[in-house]
Amino acid sequence: MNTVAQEPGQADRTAADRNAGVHDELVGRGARDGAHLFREWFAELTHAAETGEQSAYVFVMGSMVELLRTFDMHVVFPEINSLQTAVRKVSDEYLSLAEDHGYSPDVCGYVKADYALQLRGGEHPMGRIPKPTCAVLTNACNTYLKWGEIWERMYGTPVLAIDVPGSRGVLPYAALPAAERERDRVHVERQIRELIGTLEMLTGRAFDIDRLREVLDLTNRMGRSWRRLLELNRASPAVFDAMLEGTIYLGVANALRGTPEAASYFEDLVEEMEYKVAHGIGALVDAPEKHRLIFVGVPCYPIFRRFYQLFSEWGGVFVSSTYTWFASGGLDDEFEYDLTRPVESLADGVLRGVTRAVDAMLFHDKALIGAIDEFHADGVVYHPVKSCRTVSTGLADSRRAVLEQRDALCLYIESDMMDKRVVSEAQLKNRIDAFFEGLDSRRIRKSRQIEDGDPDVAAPASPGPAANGI
Amino acid sequence: MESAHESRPDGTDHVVDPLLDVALDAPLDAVLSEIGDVVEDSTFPTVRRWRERGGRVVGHFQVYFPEELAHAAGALPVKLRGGQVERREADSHFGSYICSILRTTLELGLNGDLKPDIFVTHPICDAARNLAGIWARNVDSPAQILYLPQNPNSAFAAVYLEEEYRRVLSDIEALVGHETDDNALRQSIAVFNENRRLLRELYAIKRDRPWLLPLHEAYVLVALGGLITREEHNAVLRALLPRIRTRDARNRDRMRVVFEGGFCEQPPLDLLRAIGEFCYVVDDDLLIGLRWLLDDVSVEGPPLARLADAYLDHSSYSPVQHDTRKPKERMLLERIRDSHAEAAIIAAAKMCEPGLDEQVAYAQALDEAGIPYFVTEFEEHMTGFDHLQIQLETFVENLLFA
Amino acid sequence: MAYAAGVDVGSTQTKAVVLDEAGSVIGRALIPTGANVVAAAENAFSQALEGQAIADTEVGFVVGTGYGRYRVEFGDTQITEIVCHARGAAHMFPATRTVLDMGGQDTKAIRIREGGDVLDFCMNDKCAAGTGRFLQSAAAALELDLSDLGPVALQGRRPVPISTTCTVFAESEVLSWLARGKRIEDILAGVHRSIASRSIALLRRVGIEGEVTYTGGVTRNPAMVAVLDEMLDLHMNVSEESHYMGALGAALFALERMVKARTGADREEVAS
Amino acid sequence: MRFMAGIDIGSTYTKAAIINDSGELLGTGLHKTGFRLNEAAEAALTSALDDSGVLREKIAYVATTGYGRNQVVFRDVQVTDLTAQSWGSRFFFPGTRTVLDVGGQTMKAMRLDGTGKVQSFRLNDKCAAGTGAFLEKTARYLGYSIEEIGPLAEYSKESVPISGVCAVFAESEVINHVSNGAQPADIMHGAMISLIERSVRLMKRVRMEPEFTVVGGIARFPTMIRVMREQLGQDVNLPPEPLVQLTGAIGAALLARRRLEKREIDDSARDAAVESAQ
Repeated sequence: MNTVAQEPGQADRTAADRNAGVHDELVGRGARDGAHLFREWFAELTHAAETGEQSAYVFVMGSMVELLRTFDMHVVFPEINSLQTAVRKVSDEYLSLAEDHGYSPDVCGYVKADYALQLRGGEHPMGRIPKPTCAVLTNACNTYLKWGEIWERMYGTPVLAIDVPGSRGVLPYAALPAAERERDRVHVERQIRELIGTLEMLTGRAFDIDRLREVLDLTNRMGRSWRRLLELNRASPAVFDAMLEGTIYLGVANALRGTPEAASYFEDLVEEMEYKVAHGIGALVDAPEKHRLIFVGVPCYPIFRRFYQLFSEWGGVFVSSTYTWFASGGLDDEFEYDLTRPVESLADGVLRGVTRAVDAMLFHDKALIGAIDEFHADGVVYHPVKSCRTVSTGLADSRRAVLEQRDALCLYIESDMMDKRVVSEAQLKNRIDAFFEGLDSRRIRKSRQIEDGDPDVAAPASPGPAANGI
Repeated sequence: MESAHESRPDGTDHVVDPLLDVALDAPLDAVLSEIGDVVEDSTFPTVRRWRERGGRVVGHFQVYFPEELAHAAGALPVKLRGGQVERREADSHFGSYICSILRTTLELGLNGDLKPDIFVTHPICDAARNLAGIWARNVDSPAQILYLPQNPNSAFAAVYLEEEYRRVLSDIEALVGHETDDNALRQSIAVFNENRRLLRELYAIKRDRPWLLPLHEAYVLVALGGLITREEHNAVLRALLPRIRTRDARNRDRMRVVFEGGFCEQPPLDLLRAIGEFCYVVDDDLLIGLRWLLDDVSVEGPPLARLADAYLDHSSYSPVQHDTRKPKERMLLERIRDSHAEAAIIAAAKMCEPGLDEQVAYAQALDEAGIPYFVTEFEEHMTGFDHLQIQLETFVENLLFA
Repeated sequence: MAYAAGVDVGSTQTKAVVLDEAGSVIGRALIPTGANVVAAAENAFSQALEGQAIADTEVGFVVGTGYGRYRVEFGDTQITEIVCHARGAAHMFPATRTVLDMGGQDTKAIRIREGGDVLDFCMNDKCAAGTGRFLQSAAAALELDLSDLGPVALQGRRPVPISTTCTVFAESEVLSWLARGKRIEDILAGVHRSIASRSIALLRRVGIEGEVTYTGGVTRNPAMVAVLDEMLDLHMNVSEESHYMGALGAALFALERMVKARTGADREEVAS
Repeated sequence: MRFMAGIDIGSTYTKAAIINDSGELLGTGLHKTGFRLNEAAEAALTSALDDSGVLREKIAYVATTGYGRNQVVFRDVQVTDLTAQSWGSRFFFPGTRTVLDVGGQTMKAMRLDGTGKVQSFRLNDKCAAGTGAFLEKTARYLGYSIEEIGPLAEYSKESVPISGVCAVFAESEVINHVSNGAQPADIMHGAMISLIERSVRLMKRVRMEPEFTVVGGIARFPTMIRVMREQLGQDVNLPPEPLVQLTGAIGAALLARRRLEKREIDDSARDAAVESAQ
């Protein structure tokens, strides 16, 4: 495997003959612009909240953002609102408020944070969130439905559910007979046409199919860049951390899907990453890439930076994250909307997006094995969360399957994406340290197996103590 | 087993070889406690007997499955609801925050005690849907997801569900090796209509004369239906309901309560017993899947379409179905009103997202309606009930000492 | 003559092991960790050297492990107890491929290669349910000495089902069974069974292979060993020194570092 | 003159209280519980009798409470801690509307109506995260006795946020904080705040109303009561120091008196009460 860390000096050498100007302009631009776009988006939402413009609540898996844009509705992602409260270290305020109203500590933290957000009149660390004119959701996650019922009860919000059938259990969805998949697509299309009717009523305006074409085209553009972006991280060293930066990019991809801003943002991002690949600029700033990891699940937002450091300080980089697959609304799929038949194609896109997401849970092991090979990963980190049965139920089992088929070290750590009460940093660090000690020792064993063992491997360039000893 | 063998006018419940090895003419208390043992027996004797006769088993996970399909094909539909089994294997397949019924259902599949010839789950609970993938990786009997619609308010839901029923039926047909026709399906619907009628009678007893039928006894009588053929279940109910009605039991001063929260994972019998000692449970949602269809299903017209309509339009409610026509908190208030209950126990299985979410809306509705209630959590394998007991006692005391 | 040492600062006990260059144990100590973690590490270390004609300056390398590993202020480096237990077990029982360590707040299942490389490991995650601490609470509830727990439990014929595994509620569950008139030995048998089944879930998660070596303080509890053997249907390696396994592993690493240091290949430990 | 006894059989101590017809407290007794519950109850009652100078045969009615309430053979009636603590709280503070009972492992919140009837109540989940045990373990780990907790936290400059993780994991969390140079006083303070936050959440769940009365082990820590006053922005009643452990027993005794009166007024009082509630 070519995952052996590059020699320390290398990055510096390339740095020498690098045009500082271009470098400073490009490197880190994605993070900067992403944060900027995000702030702008929340500013718009705040404005909508104040002026009472119509907004639709949608979810990352199977969001029909494109359709809602054609009705010029603001789109609100309750999942993003909730995780932002954790990233900004106030989720506990929201969770407590919801639990004061009877929510169990064991249920989804996203739901609870949003419930509290509604009680607080949309007050949010990023601004103010408008009330829902309607909620558009799928059964990709049934908790979406329980969630929708909250607004239904609070405001009488119409909860417009699209029922998206998926895999029938034994085989990934794609393996179903074409006739069955077409039957599903038609079912989704019929519901979308019902949805269009409802939206026309709610907004008092007629559906404009050409507008839908434009929006779908923008998503197509963004999708191309998105796939290229993920693919670029196969480089060694990897050019971004899929768990840290990847999550920022994912936020933009979901929130601004179907806008010109997003389409060009990701084209710029690809430019940045291609530059980094060309100049061997890795994701880790102050340490060489030592271990290539795949992240499985949802990040630990309450200590997001620290969580990242627990890995990066050992030279671990997340080259890929399942989050950027199942939560990307199908962008990872080689699929583009057919602009000659937008509605039919939208139905197809929703069906593919949701079934891919659900399959990412049901047949997790299959997807991972592929990624381990493509990204030359030597470790997989499973992070099931208390909050989410949709993504967490199958992880312990898929881990067993992966271990049987690949010689990768798999770390299994449980905490939560919202609730710091179940995030015990000492416990996490202990497990993560042991994980890297194991990776280091296996690294050395491997290099010993190779007759002409690369000295740099055994040499203590590693921050890990075990590397020197075992 | 005389009463079980006796043929009935409608000819739907002539039981040749009963699966239930219990003498129904024995003293009633003894019969009911033996049935209780059968229901709690995690080696599933009735299913074993069915197998020994070469019968095929369709195992379906809670909440609802159209058992008529399996019945018409000549297979035994078995309700998978976990069980009182030592978890030796299953826990290593799950993380910490997963409900017990998933664990024990997989355990039974792994240890072979209840490994159906086909396993059918549904997508209406995220954990239950994921069980399909885990089952497929670890148990050598095919796993299957029946797509019960989550948009029952769509004009196309029924059409779609009918096609799903047809798809699952053809899988079952492949399993048993022969086709079924509409007449067979209508026959089955008739048998189940009779079963639904008898279960309604049973619940009428709970409601009108609860002292005749303690919670745990009513429960095992219903649960038995998920373990034997419906013809036999009908026969058992026919034999026992009259004897229960004429049972010699005293009406005690007890609170009339509704137990809500038993739609999927089931509380242990001892817990139901404990509740029964403090109050009369006059209605509940225990094993609601077996009582999901509220009215008779028409035997006219295309049977699968009729069954699909019934699931969507003539059905009970549960936290795992979102239907704008059935706001759950309002349905609960109706259940309390119709059963003349004075209080409610709002339970949920530990780690059950839908159940726990629903508790909030239920509690708020009950507060507004001024109906006393308490909220609690249970687990199918729990052994100590002091938590629940102390709450029930406090409940009762404050009527006593008022 | 130079020596190497390992100090394992656990949540309840602190252990130290001193090795000579030949790798044979020449001193060891076990003391309660108590409040002052730093002092505990120092005391265990000096106790391990007691009666030896060795000045602590002769100890060329010290590895700290356990939760308090960063509090071993005289330590040269730190290694997690997961890796140390694996190493110690592989040293004591070379055919070991699976290690079960039952500690104060952790239970660890570790799968290893020959020599002790960690292939995979799993630990109790959500809480300390099913760890050794559960036994302490049970003992406290029954006013029994921890060391009597096992022998009494072995008398149990009809183990009662223990559903609570929360170490804190162990006490009240045990007492409520007493209140319901159950016999102490049956209750304790149940307690051991419930802890064992938790550990077994972890073992199955990493997959049980080759010889299983049992480490940690609870190894001195005959009932726990018996229940695990019975439920796993195999015979685990247990030794008198099993509860020193973490410190031993740490000392073995220390010895290696010392040798390496001589060849000048060692470097600063920069982690965290 | 007749007398009534209330006995509270807790997991560590068994407490007894004797009152007279007019509800005056005459004597109290305390005895280690162990696991022979009936004997513990007997012993506690005896010392209460000695304390009050009342003769055993003068006791007309005995009510038991606590986890051993059903194991006392000579009881006339048993009641739960929730009911007993509510009545005990009203004995000291008649205006009590919300009662918080925090022991080592359990947390209970009750809301009472004007007559002392428990209208709504909540128990903590069967997980010790953030209960008293969490606090004790943190203290023990820092090397302080329970008694020292209060004074220690007084020295706190700023509190270290301690998340309510598993009570046992608290230890590794503490090591972590100490390693990062946090002061024991601040850690202790943080642990207290997380415990109080939990209690207040429980009270909110029963839709608390003033007056608030706090009973159980927590009442022994003035610091915590101060933190609670801050969090509630309300005053909080505390039973007088010497009787702080006896609220349950006293409440039980008062309920015994109530039962006795009822029985004398009308034997079918119980049925009447139930019907009136139907």
